Amino acid sequence: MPIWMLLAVFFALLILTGLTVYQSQFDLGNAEIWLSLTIATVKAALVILFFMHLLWDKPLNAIVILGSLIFVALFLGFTLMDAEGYRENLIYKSTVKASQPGAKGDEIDN
Amino acid sequence: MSVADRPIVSPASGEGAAYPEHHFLNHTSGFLSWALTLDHKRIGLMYLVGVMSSFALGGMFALMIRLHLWNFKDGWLSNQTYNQVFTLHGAIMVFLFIIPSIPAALGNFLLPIMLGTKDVAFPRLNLGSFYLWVTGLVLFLTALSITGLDTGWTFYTPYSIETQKGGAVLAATFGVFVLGFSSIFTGLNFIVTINTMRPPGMTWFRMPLFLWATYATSIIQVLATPVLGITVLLLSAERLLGIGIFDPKLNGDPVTFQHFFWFYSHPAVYIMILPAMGIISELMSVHCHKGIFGYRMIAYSSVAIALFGFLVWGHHMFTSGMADVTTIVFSALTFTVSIPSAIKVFNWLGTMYQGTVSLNTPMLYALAFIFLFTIGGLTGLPLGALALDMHMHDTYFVVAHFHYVMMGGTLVAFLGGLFHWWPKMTGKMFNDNVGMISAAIVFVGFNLTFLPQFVLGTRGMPRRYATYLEEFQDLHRLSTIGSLTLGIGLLVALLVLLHSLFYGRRAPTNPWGGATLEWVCSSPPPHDNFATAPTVGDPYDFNGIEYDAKQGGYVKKA
Amino acid sequence: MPFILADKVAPYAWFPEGASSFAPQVDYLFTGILWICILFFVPIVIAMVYFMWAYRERPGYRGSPEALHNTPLEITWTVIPTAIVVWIFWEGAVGYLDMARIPKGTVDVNVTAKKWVWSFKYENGGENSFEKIGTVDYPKLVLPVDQDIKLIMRSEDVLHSFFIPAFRAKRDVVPGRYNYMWFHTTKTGIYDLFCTEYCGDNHSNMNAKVEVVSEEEYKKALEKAVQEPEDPLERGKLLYKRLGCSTCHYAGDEGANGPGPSYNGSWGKSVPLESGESVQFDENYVRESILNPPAKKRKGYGAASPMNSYAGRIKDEQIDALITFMKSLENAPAKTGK
Amino acid sequence: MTAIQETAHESEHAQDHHHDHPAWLAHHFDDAEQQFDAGKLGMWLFLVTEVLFFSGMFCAYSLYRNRDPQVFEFCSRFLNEKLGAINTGVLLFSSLTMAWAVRAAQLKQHKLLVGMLGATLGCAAMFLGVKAVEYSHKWELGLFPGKFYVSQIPGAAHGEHGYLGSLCIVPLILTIIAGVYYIYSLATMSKFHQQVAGPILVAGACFFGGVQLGRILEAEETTHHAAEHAAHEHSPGASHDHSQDHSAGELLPEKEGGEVIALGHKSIEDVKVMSEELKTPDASVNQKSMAGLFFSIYYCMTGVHAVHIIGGMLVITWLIVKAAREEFHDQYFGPVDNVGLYWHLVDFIWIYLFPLLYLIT
Repeated sequence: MPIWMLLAVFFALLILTGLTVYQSQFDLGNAEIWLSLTIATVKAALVILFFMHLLWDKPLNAIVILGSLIFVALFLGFTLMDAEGYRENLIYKSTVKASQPGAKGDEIDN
Repeated sequence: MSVADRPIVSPASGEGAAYPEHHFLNHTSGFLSWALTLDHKRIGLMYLVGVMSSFALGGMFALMIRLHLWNFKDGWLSNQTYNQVFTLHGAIMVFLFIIPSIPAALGNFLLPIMLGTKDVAFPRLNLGSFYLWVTGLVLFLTALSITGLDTGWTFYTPYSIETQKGGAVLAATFGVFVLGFSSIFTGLNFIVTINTMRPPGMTWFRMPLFLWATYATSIIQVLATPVLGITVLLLSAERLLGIGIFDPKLNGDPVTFQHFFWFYSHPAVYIMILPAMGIISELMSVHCHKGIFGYRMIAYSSVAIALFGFLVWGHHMFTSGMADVTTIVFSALTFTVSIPSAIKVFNWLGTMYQGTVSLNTPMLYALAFIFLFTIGGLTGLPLGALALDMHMHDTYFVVAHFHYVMMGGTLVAFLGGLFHWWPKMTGKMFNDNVGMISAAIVFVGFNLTFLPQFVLGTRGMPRRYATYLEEFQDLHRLSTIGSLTLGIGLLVALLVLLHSLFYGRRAPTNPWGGATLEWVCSSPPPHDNFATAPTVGDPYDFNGIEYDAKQGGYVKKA
Repeated sequence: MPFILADKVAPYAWFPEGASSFAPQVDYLFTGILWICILFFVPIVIAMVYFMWAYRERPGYRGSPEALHNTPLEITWTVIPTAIVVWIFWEGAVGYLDMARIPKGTVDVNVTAKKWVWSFKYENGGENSFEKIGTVDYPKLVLPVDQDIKLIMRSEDVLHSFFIPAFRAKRDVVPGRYNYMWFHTTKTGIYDLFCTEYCGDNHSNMNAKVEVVSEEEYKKALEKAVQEPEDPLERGKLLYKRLGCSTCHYAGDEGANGPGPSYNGSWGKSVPLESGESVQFDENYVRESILNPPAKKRKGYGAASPMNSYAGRIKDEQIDALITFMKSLENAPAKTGK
Repeated sequence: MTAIQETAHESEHAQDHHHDHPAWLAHHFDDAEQQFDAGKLGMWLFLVTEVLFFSGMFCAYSLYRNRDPQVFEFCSRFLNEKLGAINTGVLLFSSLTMAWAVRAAQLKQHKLLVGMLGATLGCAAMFLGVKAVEYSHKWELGLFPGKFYVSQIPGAAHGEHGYLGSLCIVPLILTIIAGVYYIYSLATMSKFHQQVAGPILVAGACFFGGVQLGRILEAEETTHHAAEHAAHEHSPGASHDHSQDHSAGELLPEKEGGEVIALGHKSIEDVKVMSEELKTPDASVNQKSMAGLFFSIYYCMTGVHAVHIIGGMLVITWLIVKAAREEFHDQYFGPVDNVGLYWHLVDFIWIYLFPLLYLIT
């Protein structure tokens, strides 16, 4: 890999880091996490494709690493989906809301 | 006619197959030549000794459990001891025996030979994983001896955070961590070997089905086991630093632990059963002397099982209060795994059809496998059906179900494979008649042990109970009698094998008539397996493989 | 077969007698799946044994070495099982949704699980009583017949699981959250209740009985439940069981073979501590041990399962009642339970 | 890039001395290409296990962030984003030097190779130095994981506990040893030893450079924070929280510093109900079960990452030794390549950790 390319990738990474720090100063609400994750993903892609030479590597290796991300997504996806579903039942939430049916009769003797 | 009945021609007399004067067993000698060996065959044999010893230990605990449950109360162990015993039984059997049994012991020995290479891709890593396994064993024994682990093999939080057996939990979780990496490196090694080292002619669809199964297993090992690693690491941190991620007292969530744990441990079930299915595919075709029925379907179904296996972990948690949507999705996905398993059973039967069935020890074990695994698989159906699982979850029905799959499946296949490749590994023939008796005793004992447990389970007997209601006592006693029978059967099998080491006759190159590459190199194989890359043909082409009385085994006739 | 499928207690086969509206549904599904399994299993075994015999290796017989392949057959044995499992999934999911969707207008019961006792609190604030069956004192949950019952479940320590086989109903009790379950009672009688999630030393003793009674009897039971005994000693005895002390500490001639020290013959005496010191077994010591158990551990109990603090879960007068009970055991024989 | 190369660990494994094989080709491989492909695929598979290993912690992170976003917002204020950004830059630079090292190995630029590896090692050390400042600063504020979290008003109490000093002991000893080794190499005039000792000594210096850099930036941040917190302390939530802690804990044992040990859910719930009513997120999250949980996740993620950095430093040191022996050439640079892959993965993970932990607003 020619030196200019190494340096170009490095400076692109630095600029993106600056960008992500800069954007974090604005309150963008929910969009913020997605924006910073997108920037991180672009950076990660640069590292993988150029520094790790995946662009020139055998396709099998690319399949291997990208395949693993699918399994990570499965793992996170199902677990989060479930956590979202039972959130209402968590005791500290339901105590706060007090609208939770049934929770009322369960006060502890005090 | 079994092999033992055939006329024996001693190769020593100068006739018959060339018994190799020089092979991997006597290639070098001395303790260090084994302890530092990079030869996959020796590493496989060391694993074999290791996993069999662990199995003996785990089996001892199993008998302790069964004997304790002879009476419905006042068994000979205290509740506390009983809890430790069943925990260690589970943990040792799962982490030290079943997971490494077929891939690490038989797989290590066979994979390079079946593939036609000299060794696995990373021989040193291979030795490294063996020593990681040994470290894991030592840590487990430490957990056993310091206080006795009592969390159940699943380490469910918050019990594992609260229990007084803190040292034991730490030792055991660290042991699991280390064993996990042992398993990862084995899988990694196998994937690389199969991907990059196939000799000319060995295309994907000329690989023996055992290799397909091992490959599928390795994928799971590499993808799922790291999650177990981080899970037990977080659990150790929970104990040491009180990080609270799984601790409800600190607002952590114990169900999260279950998600983490089962993301590994369900696919781990397929780490256990897939290689067993691979062995059965080999055994069925070789001992029926007939090409395997539906080769591609079996190969694809192995990979399908491995991948679907990642989607179903939630079925261990149906009653834990998961969200309804998640529960239903997991139930639906669970059933997808049953189809490829069913396909395999049908294919094995198809292989027998119009073949030439040799009834010998490995074949009897293979047939026992089909019987037991079918029961194990079918009893998974009521457990996958949500409404029924509400009743059956955490009862003896589940206990019986997974013993049918793991023990009736994996262990029986492991024994079948062990008998099948024993002549290749040691160069000695065992007494086939006594071997068949052992298979019969194991079969009867196994069913006697676990069939009653299905009934116990549907009637509501919860698992992990040290004492129980009197009404369950008869069935429990039946099960205990069965377990003793099973123990005797296994002991007979062990004695047959040990006997052969000292008194067995020398094994021919191809005692069963197999067509895969391991039956081309001598028994035992030479140090480098193949001096030059072997000619690779169809692994299930039995044309012209004929019994040759002179050699005492099969030879390929043109 | 009769030996396996019949029972000393009730003449049932696979399942205990059903007593909730879920039972017929679950039993029907199980029977259906059982027949499907038999329909698969029996032909498989027959084929296996037949092939084993018909194609056995024998002089003069030589089977074909060629691999067979039959695509229509393979498709058939893929499609048929698929259709069948879709049906099983559907039935199971429908049944599950029925169990998960809690109807309106239920009779609510608060269930608290702790090592190793179940406690139940009725809608009127009354708590469960105990009933001795054989040698064991079971917590008893009284429920009205022909009603939708909703359970609001909470755990104070580790995972437990609430299981009534006769109702075909089970749900884990998870610390840190409420789990809910419901069922519709259909039959009066006394049923077993088990904890099915491993929870430590006395997991297998964490049982209870559920008594389903008529509406009138249920009302009576509710009235009785709110009346706690006036007499401090009686009250102390009840609390000893209700708060779960009996699962670890032997007292009088009751209690489990638990990990804690016995109350018998201790009151007023000086007892040795794990730290090497000793302490007077008096009001202060008892109070401290209830609110902050690890502070002064008795000698020989350092490695026992830890007792959780009752701080915030127990009233002062309840502590007093327990103290009265312990005082009454001043001269009880100093033995431990089995 | 796709030239035929060999991996190092197999090359030494020619135990049978087949004379038809070159020394660097393991006897069980047919040819160099096969050996290279095997090594590379093995490395990628190892990276897959690393990705899944970290995925567990990312899962915990998303779970709890999703559940209590206010906790994450509150707590990330105590992470110094300047330090995080500096560390990101340092790691990115080390990735650059690592990639350059691979190039140097292929081109037989031995001196450049040693230099690049040394630069990578130095960056890694500097990263750890900054990290040491970050950790010790948090410990001094009582920002420990989980149950050790001390819920004072963070920023208010500044005890000097000497955490930083303790963290520096091991690096200091290692640097001194490296210094002695360097003097020895000068004395013996061994070029090889000088090439090995030099980078290690520089790395040691970089660690302390990182510490110094971290301290300067942290000091700036602290003055800023202290001002911010002076304002917070006047808010009703903060003071109320403290008193409530005590009343709820009447019967509870107290730990040093008046911190209540939460024994059941009750005390946790109480505090939560109270704080929710007061609508002051600071008060409700500033406790073991909330902020403590965040710091658990923070320490787990960055700690495991730091362990990977240390592991990487060990293998880079090993590479420097080999490079100083001039072992690598255009036919043989597999080890540099594979260690490079590992190092970039460590960088890769930090690329996600930085915005997820430091940049939450």
